Amino acid sequence: MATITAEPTGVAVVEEEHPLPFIRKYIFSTDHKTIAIQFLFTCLFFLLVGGLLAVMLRYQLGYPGKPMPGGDLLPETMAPGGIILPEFYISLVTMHGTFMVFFAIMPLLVGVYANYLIPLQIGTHDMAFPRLNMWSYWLFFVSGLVMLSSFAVEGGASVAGWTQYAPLSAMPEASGVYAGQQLWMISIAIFGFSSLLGSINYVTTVINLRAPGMTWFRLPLATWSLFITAILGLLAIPVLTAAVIMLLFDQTIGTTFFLPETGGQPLLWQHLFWFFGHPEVYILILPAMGFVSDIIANGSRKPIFGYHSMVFALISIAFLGFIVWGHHMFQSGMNPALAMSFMISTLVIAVPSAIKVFNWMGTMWRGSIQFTPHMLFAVGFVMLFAIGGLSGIFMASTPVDIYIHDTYFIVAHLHYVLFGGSLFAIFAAIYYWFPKMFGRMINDTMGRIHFALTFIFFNLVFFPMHGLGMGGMMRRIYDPSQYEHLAGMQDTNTLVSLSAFALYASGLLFFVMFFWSLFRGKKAPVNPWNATTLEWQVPSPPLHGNWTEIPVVYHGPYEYSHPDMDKDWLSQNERPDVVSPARH
Amino acid sequence: MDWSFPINASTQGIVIDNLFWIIFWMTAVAFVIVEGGVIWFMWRYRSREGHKATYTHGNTTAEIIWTAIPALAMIFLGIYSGAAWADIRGLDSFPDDALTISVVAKQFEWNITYPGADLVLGNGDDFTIRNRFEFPMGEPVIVRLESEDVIHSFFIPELRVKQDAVPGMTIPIWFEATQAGEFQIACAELCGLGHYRMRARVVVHDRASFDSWYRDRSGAVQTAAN
Amino acid sequence: MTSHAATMERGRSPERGLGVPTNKLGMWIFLTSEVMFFTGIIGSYIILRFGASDSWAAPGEVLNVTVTAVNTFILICSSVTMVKAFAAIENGDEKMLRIWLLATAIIGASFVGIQLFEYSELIHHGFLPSSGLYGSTFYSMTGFHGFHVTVGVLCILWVTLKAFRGGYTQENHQGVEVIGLYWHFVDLVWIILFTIVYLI
Amino acid sequence: MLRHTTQGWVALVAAMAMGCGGGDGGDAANGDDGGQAEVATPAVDPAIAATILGTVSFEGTPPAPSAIDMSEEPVCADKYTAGPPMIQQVSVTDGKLAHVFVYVKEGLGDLQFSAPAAPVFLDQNGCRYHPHVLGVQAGQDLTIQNSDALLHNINTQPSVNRGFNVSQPQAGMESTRRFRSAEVMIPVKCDVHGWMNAYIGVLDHPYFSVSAADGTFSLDGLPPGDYVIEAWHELYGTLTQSVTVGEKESAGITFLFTESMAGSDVPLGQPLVLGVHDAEADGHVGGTDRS
Repeated sequence: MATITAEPTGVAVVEEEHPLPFIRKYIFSTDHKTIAIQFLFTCLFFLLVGGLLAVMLRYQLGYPGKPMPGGDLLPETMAPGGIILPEFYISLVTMHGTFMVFFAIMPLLVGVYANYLIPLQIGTHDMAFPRLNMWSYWLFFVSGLVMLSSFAVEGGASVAGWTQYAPLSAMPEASGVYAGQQLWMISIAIFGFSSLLGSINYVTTVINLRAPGMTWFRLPLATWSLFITAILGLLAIPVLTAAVIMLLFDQTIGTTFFLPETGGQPLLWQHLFWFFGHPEVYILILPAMGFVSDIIANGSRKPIFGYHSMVFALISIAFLGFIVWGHHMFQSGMNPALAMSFMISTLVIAVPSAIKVFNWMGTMWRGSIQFTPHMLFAVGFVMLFAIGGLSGIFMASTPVDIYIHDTYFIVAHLHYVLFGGSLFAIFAAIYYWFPKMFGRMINDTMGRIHFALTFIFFNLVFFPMHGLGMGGMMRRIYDPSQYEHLAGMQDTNTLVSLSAFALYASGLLFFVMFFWSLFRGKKAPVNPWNATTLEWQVPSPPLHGNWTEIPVVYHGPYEYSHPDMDKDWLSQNERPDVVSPARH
Repeated sequence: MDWSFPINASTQGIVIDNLFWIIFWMTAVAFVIVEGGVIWFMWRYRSREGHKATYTHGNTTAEIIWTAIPALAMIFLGIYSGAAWADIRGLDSFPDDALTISVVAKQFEWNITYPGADLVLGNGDDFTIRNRFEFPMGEPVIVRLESEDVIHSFFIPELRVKQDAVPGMTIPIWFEATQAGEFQIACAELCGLGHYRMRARVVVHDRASFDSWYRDRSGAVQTAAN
Repeated sequence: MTSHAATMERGRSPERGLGVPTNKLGMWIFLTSEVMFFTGIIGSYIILRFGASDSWAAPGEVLNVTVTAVNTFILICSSVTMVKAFAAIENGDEKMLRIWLLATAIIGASFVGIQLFEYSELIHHGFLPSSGLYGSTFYSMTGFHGFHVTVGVLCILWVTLKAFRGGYTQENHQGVEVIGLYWHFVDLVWIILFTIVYLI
Repeated sequence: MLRHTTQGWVALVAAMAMGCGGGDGGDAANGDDGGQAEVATPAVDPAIAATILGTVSFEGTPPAPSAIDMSEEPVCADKYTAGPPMIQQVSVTDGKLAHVFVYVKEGLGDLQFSAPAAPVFLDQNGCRYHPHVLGVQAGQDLTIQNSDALLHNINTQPSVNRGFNVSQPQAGMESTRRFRSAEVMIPVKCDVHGWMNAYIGVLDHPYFSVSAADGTFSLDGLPPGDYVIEAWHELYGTLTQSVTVGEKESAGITFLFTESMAGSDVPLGQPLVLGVHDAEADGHVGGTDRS
């Protein structure tokens, strides 16, 4: 036993499957892996829907007032003769944001991967409360359907923007939308409850169910970030739920929380929304950072650079995330002195973000970088997130924000963070964990092509938007040609739109590849990426219950390229008497 | 393709544009370091046969350096921006004797109320013009912003002015135009289906032409009242 | 750390971490979230009230403080009975557990009943959720709380049912403890709400 | 070349888009709910039908019209070659008042009338509504047209029916809507052009008319009987008169509005219960139609 061996020790043995009826196994399953896969398919569907809405709204901006090909299939209240109406356009904008934030990105990060990874990475059988977990998914599913159904009701879907600024959202007579608006709120209230159930699970599981030896500072950063994210969700989302219910009351039973006639305060809505909304931004980016940390360490064959500072950066971003919400409201009429304090906390938050970027670069430095699709997407994440972070500094500076607030500069910024950031990380995660989830490999070449197309068209879509924003193009406008100062921008808008269509098409390519690999991909081995964390020690896909025997953890999560070893990875649960212990 | 600011025609625009370009150059340096670094590392440390990655868990000195530099940059930016913000929006930055005009936003128009011959709002000789905002250059103007229905945002790109108009609140802002010309007010906060077309004409006069315009208008109101 | 881990036995039950049982920990985490929910609502109340203090009637002018004070006392009593129930099962007294649980459920339900009676009186007198900010905040805050009490009563009934079936023993009575935590929390929230809505 | 391929993509993507979008929204749209049924037309025997003819007169000085500043909307301003368009709340020619909505308020008993198949048109031209006052039968199509190459929105604000607020960003666009219940009058406005307004009277019988420039109106095809006729004006409020018509008779009435009536109560959004067809009104208060 003195020799170094590649044999994983303490590995789960195949467990006897208890035969479960189909409906318990695949529909109302309590297995965290099945639930994660249910989330994955549902979210990918909503991702397609959200993207489609974006394609339509970009059509209007690229070819203002022209009939959209195929648009005449839409009902006359949306696009008579294929020409998108202004009210349908703002509905598209609203629902694109809503679907992407609440029903695609956030559940893709949390619903899918917190569910899938946490029990596997910490070495336990399942979540602490498997049944709550199942409810979490089904409530999410219902809330998504409710949101989708709002397109079909009289008056159409919500038009108040994904931020639902009151009083527009509370005054059907001003927006022209009645039931759609209420469905939005009902859906988000259900969503909030779903997310609460999930968060309770994730936090409890990480605190209480870690395998022996899985100390806090041996947790993989993916799990760390999902844990912090769950805490953020736990503290932020109830505030949204409360606010949304108040808004619903304003519409339905005549309360006046956000209606000014009787002393209600429209700005209160913004405070409540952004008190949720800014932590939400970090809910959308922290897990992405965690996945990318795992993947970059793996793809560079190096331990993550500055593991502890990565953890503390996560924690401080999360903490600061609760005191920066006012930076969304610099031009809202809030007291200017208050704006000043929000500016300072916002600038402070740039520091831990910078630490993370530099630590990823430090991880790549003198590594042995592999050009796998997941590594490419992870590196793409770092590059694009950096741009999004840097453009964020402009709007953090209150005077500059006077000009760029609510322009396309903001749109560019948020898409660099949420698409270039979160969605790239999600793609990276899908490529990285696909073999584990489905027991099949995705073709590397196809993945690289998908990456190249996505990366190029992403930048063609969103980089020019910085220019549009500098030119003063406002957000959510249906037809920029109505303004003299925007007259020269149609070319840019057309370029952006064409690239957006191509970006969507490359997304469709991904879907084809995804489903093809699901059925036709090569069989995946247990540990195709020679990774160190625990999920790679169980079969692909893992069996119900994950482990017959709970593993014991001896090492940190990123023991790559240890100089005393021939192979360049050391699993967290490899026995120290088998290999020399890591200096960690 | 036109990737630049519209012309600047206000005093605060000078500050804002300067600050924008300062941040631009700061971020440009960071951009080159990060993007250049990542691409260089991708090439330089690409996986090769027989080459093993360096085993290291980090370097405290390096981490302190790249914590301190952004921190210092942010402190600098915070101080600079804070001072500029206080000059533009601070409660004591408002001039005492400026022409005060009331702007009331509603779906989807801007109603501009001028203080009439006595130059004081609310004295009965005010006159209101729909979608037409005229004022003199070279002196500060205070706008008292209100909204009748939903939130709108008062945006004049060339003057680098933007402020939400919130129902139930009266929000004052001030600015000073540095050149005469015709611009547009745009609405920058989603306010409903006509949001994209909620625009108004802005005319910045020189003093003499403003006086004659204003005399015509306020005189007209007085005649009507008599 | 490493040596510690190495000495650990494999395959031990995974209940470790903070040393708090998982169900109880889950409830604590849920309650943190609930704290934020009520913080959102109470915070809004404070902001709205400061912004438009003339929308509020003087204490006792519209709301009947006496009845609600009695009701508050009733709710506090139910916390006491809940403590008694827990103490009973700690001592292995399953019979008293059932009695105290049932008492808690009944007292909790009567709290809700009195609140509904109060609502109907107020509505009868024309004080509605649409009666300005005062009505909006009053009904929302007490309503959200009433909803929590109702859910609590249902859960206690469930636990009581299980107690009658002998589901709890001196060794294993996490269910009682967990629902007790929730119940005390709801009670605590009410004391805050009673103070700021009725008394101030 | 690039353009070619990309447009191919556009078409492909959009086609997919529609495949989905159509499914989502299909139900929401489609102007008609087919069954807005042919209620059996009561036989008002044309052989015995009566007519009420009349004139609306005006005494006094109407408010002076003021010019509309359309300088920011050249598309509209250019349509007025003979001087700037005027806001004319009151249109008086030779002592006769136009834009008065005259209708049978009482006297039809429980007769029921089916909605005519032909639509009523409301045109937006030169940033004005044409006509300024119009009547439509409950359940009848109201077709709103945009003859201006710019954005108008049509924001109706009824109290009884469900309102709608739709936009027409281009010339040549049409929207068709219905009101389900009788309501006098429903104000219509365009939020983009604050001066634009119109009034729609919705009745569940066909006996209404709007006074022309010369003040005349006529209510044709009435069954013989006793009626209360009301005349509604947006500034001067309402006047009512009783009139009796026999078989094939033609009665003449005159309404006289005076300057002093300005500012009197102008009823808007009044539900009208004429006869007994409440079943529908009960069930569908507030529904236009599912369009």
